[in-house]
Amino acid sequence: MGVSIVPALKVLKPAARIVVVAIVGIVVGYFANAAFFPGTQPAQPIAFSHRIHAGDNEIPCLYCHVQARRSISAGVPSVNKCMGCHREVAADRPQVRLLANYWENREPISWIKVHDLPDFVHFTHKRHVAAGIECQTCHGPVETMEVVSREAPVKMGLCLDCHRKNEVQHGTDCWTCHK
Amino acid sequence: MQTEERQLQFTDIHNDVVRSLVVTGRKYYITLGCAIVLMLACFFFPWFYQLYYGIGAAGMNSPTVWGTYLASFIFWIGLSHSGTLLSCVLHITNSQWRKAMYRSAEAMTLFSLMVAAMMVMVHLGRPWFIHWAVPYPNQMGLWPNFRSPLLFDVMAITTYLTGSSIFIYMGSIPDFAAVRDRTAGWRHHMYVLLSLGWRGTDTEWHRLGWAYTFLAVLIIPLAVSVHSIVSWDFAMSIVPGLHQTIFAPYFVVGAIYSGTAGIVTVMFVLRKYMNFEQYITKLHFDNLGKLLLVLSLLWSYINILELFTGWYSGTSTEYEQLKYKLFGFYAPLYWEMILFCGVAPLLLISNKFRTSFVPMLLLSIAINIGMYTERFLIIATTLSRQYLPESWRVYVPSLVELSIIVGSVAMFVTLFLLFVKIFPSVSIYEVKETMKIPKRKGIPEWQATH
Amino acid sequence: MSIWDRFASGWREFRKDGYYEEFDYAWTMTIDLDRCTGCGACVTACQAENNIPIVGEEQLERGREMQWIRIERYWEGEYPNAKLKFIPMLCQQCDAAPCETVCPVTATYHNQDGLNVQVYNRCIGTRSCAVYCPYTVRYFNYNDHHWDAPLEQQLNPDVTVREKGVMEKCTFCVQRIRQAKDHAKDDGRRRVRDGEVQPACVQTCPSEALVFGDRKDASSRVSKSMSDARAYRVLDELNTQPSVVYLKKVDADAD
Amino acid sequence: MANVDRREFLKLVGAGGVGAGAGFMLAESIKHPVEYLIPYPVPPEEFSPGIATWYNSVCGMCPAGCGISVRTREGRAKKIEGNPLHPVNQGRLCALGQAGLQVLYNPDRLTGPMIQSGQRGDDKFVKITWEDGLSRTAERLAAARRDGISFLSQGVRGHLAELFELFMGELGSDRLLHYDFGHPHALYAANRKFFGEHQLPYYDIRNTRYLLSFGADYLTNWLSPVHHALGFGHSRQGNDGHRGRFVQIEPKMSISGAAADEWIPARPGTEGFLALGIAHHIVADGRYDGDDAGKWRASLADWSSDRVAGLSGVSEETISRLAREFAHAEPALAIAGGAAANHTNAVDTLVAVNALNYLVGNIGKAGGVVFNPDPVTGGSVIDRQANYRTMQNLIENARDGNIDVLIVNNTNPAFTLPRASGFREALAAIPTIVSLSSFMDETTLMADVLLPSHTYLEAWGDDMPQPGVGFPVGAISQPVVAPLYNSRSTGDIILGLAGKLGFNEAIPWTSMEDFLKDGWRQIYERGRPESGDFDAFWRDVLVSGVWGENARRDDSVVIAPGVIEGLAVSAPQFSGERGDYPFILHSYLSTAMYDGRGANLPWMQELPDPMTSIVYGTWVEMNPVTAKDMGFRDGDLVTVTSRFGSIEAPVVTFPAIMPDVVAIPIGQGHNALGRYARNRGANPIEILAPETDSASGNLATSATRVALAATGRRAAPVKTGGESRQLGRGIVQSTGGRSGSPGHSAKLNSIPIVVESA
Repeated sequence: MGVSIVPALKVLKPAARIVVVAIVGIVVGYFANAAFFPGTQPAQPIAFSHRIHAGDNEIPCLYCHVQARRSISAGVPSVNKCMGCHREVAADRPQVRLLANYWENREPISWIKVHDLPDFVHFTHKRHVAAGIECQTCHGPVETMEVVSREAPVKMGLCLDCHRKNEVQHGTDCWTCHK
Repeated sequence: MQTEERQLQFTDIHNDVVRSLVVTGRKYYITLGCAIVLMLACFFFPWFYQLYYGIGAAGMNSPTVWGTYLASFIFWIGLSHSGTLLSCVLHITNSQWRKAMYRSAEAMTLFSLMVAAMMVMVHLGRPWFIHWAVPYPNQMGLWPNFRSPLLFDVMAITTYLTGSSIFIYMGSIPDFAAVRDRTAGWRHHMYVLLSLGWRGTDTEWHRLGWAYTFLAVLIIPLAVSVHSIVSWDFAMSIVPGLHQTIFAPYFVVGAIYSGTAGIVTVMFVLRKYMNFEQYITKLHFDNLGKLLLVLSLLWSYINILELFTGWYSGTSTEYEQLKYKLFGFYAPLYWEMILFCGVAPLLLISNKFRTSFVPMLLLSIAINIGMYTERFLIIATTLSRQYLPESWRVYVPSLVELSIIVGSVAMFVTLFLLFVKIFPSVSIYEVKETMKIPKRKGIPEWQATH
Repeated sequence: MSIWDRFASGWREFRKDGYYEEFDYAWTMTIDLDRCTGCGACVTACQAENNIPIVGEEQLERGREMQWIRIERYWEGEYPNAKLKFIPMLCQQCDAAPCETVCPVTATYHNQDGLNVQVYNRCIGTRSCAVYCPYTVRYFNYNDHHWDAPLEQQLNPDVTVREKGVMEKCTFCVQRIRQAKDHAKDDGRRRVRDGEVQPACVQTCPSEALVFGDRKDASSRVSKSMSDARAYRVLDELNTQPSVVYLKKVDADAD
Repeated sequence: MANVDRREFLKLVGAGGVGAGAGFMLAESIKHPVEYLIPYPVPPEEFSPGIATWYNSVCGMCPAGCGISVRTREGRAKKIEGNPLHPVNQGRLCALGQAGLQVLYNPDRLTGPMIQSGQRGDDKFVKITWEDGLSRTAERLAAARRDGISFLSQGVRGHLAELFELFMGELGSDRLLHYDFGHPHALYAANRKFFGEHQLPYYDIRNTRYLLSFGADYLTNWLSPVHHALGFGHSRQGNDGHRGRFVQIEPKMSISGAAADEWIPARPGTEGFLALGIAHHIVADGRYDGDDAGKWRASLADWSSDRVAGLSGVSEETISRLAREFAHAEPALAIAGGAAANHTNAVDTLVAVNALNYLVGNIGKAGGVVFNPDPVTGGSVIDRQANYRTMQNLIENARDGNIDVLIVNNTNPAFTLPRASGFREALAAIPTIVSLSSFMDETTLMADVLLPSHTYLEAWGDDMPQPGVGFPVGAISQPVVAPLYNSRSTGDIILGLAGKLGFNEAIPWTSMEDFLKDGWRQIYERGRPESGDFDAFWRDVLVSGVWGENARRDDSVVIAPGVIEGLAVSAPQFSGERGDYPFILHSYLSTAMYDGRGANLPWMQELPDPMTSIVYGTWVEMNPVTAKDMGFRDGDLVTVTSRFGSIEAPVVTFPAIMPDVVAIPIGQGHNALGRYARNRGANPIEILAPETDSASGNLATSATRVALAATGRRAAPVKTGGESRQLGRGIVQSTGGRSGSPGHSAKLNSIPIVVESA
């Protein structure tokens, strides 16, 4: 009649093993999903390349996203605006033809949002542009991206750190950003 | 009962207790099954429905935004005060009669605390964010509100839960060892683990005794503080009828009161269905009866005091609240409470009553019903009579709420049934201490003494 | 700055004396009961501005109305000398708010504008703030509300739609205040002008019973009307120090 | 890990697999849903996402004609506020006006033209195209007899009214009627009779010091409630020094009654006597010193206060006190409306009230009665307003088969006419009914062709508020959002029909907008020989949303000859014997739903009735004592029976109503009009007796007697309020003194105020 707990532990070993393996499995599965199907880089209706526009041709962000200067939302350029250049420029490229189709049918393009904030967040581009914050601070190096993907984790932590770093007036008051 | 005349032997204790753990009849399984089914059907199903639909599934309204969930919460917290607190006090005062019943009493503490915690989850509007009430570093740079009595609650209860679980576990280590040595198979392994390799050397006994007493002393103030803090959830508001300095003692007394009644109930059950007639005796019921009597008098005193404050304040708010409580919509419940918790316990004056089992059982149950009513009234009668008369509205619990009350009881029973099969529900070694040393041939006096 | 320091400093900040004097603004509303006709325009205006759900008859029957500003009515006397007096009741934005102390997760607190903040996405629904509020002006989302299409097209994009299990209440139309500050910044002004921002109820009140403004600015309309001899605050004896000031009704028969 | 046998291994693999799967699903389940970002192909000018655009327009919820400015975001209307520039509401708006958004976005709107596919009334319709719908209607119109065409519209003003005139003129039919339940016919008649005035005067509540209101609920529904509320507020606390005093005389306390300093219950229908009694006093005391004082004294001789007291149940001293106060206060103003203007002697009553105004000499004075100039356009609408008699006439014609086509525009007589009028039956006799309504209301339910019109937030139009505010005012209503559905503006529909019928030379316009512009060009060029820049003017009017002209009337008081001699008030007639029908039914326009048009707006359904805090439903208000005597408790369901029918509603004891009067709000009791309105409450209009006021042909809605009987059932109305007594808690505090003079510091405990330096 041993009183040592070691043999008892031995008995539990297989069960313990299974549990451990299962937990490891869960972790692996979770991160596998996050890694291979992040959903931060959706396929857009038109394979629009920011690298070509903002990168190679150095078109300023605010040229197309003109709203960002004066509105809470940066907005995406209207089909009309795109056609403004693309009537001449690169009119023969397949993707641009696709655009032209949209234009001829007066059909809106349903882009998929890459950077999307929860509905209870009040974020105004205007103020941040006015404060001279680079678009890249939150959107990442878009001008280098063929397909836009969410680089920075657009979460409360990001906002707070920046607000604290720059000592924004009442930058940490809930009602500054939450509505 | 001639069984009590019979001279108990140490081995009897071992055998009885181990039997209670190992030998399991069909009755037990049936009860356990019923309890589990009831728990699932009456607690978890309605709760999940409520999670899906929203708190609207309950009967609460504006301004009565709290309801039976919180009442149940207080009730279970209250019930938890029976065990550990009582057993600590008695341990320190070194009263012998405690020893047969304290284990199950402490178990009650544990389980009622767990059920209480569940009631909090049920009460919350968005329980999936409960972790925000816990202080931990996070990217939101946010902390819980340390001014909030509710937060005190969270802390007090967790501490109490930890304390009392350690207490009960430590107390039963020698018994685990004892059972370990009398079982085989998986049970043996289990008890090997649980007994942490207890050998029963003098050092071990000494350390156990010391630590045990130490914890006992530690837990008493804790227990008192827990229910004081629960009372602050209410007393710290400025709601007429809740904003009272008497509330902390009121709640503590009420808690011990309902707890003690709870013990009586449980002991009756153990005695009857686990055949512990020899260990749980008239003596215990007698003593607990006396305790109950004292507590009920205290309770009545505080109640009268509460009414007095209301009347004496002379303000319309307090006065209306008082009127409402005594003669308003909930008046029948109020008088039921007075009958069960204030009047009926006076029977305990008679020795005969205290020492007769069934009446004690009925009384204890009555008391706990009364105490639940009290907790319900504390919420219902005050919140529905807030400051602005235009917002007055009566609150009636919904079916979901009622079934969750039933379900919570089922949950408690389930836990307890599992407990009696894992823990020696009567402390083997302490019962032995109460017994006089058996004289046996061949064993010299000095050897038999401890 | 370690987390602990941050927490401690926040705590010190809160404990400091003269906490209230350091507000940027002290938004205040006065309600002239002698002007108020109880018509209920403010109620609907508030519903329209703040996405207040359509509760439905069944829920109203269970006593779960949602009106951040409501009209309370009090009768005096009996026929033929019966009198009916109205009083609009909304969150009093107390400077010493009982609701703020009790929330375990700081979902409600006092911010630098003297506003009693309610952060919907932080709320876990203990409902204790509603219990502690002596004015019963906090409303709980007992279930998810929905708008029959296309009614949802009216919803105000500047205000969240609250989900089930969340407490909500009058915000003094913080979205309008936010916008006014935004404009002020655009014009390079440090402060919002008096009358530049008005909550929906104040804006619409047909008898101009409601006045809104910053009481730190002594020249503002609200400061003037606060200094009227008729000024009083509901349940003042509780010393919650509301930011909503009422002006007594003038009634010849009153003492 | 050495000793892993095969079974063990499989177990492990299984565990791992299951775990991984679970983890994957977990991550999947907490992913953010995909959202889209869809730009315009061609963005409209002045549109930018995230920035609100405001449009000025005109409120179409009630006949007051307030100016509104609508906030739109991303092309959707978000909020309606009053237009600060509009002289009528000056930036303010009532609850009903706020709820206009729910008219626009109502889930029960008609989405396109339809035709009746089943029996009338059983709500079976099939969609058709506009082309089809218009030509069908045009055919019917062409085929119809000239005078067999009847056009029944809600009260519209401005150019739309002109268009109707033109259209009907071309059709050659004179059966153009504007019908509103609440239209103050008696008031018009009385003013015509007393002053010979065609338009209503402007009652200057703002500047008056003493308002004597005979039953006029001027704060809720009488004429222009928002404007009156503004005036009320100003008169109360707006000007330092003095505070206006308000007296309300009515059988059941209305909102205005609650707001008044003094509420005096007078027997229903005897308000006129009271007015004369007061007038008698004034003249007798020699307060009036006009040269025709003798005539007055003579004609008022037999209205001594003791007699009037006997008739009206108001004590003699009260009458004399009122007379004194009224005569002393300068200026004082007397108005009458509501129940007082809906008895069989309404015109007499209102004339008597006018006499009061005349006697204290407040005509044309600030704080008195100010005459309005004719509106710049559509002034003749008044003559088109259908009173009960004209409706009766229409109904008889319909019964006799003289009506071939009936066009109904957004008015709902099937709901707002008593059952006894036989309107619904008459509809059956009309071969073709065309409805232009935007909703499936009771009348539209009977229509054969549905040509749904825009809501007022989608359509072009204009409005000349009546009564005006003393000078000509016009406001243009422009579309604030793109049309939601396949509906058209009323004007366009009419123009479309005109086109189909080939009225091109008389009605050349193709769109309401053009018609409107031309109309306003005329207004612009009036008295302007050289043609200026009309487009600039047009833009200005659109931006400001309102146009005004400083053309006030002179103050010369002309009272029509013979009124003084003819001054008398006949006794009110009631339908039903006191014995069988002990109560007088006082049905009033509800705060939220007006005449029932608000019943399909959830906000209005959930707006607690200010007096009782009841939402959703109808109720019967009774004096507590009477209720007790009859053994009724709050919430007992009772049948209210008149000679012409009965309805069911729960009893609500109401402290401020006369013992022999029961009051029921109008607005509920629809059997159509969408999910929010249908089968809810009861409609008191149904059981009204077809009594009319002979002088104005107005339906005497207060002339019905009813009996109450318990049903034994209970149906407690849903209330948002609890106990409505203060219990001495000082929640609503009052002061006896006059308005506190500024500068006084209030008794507030320490509100922290830090005064900014400069």
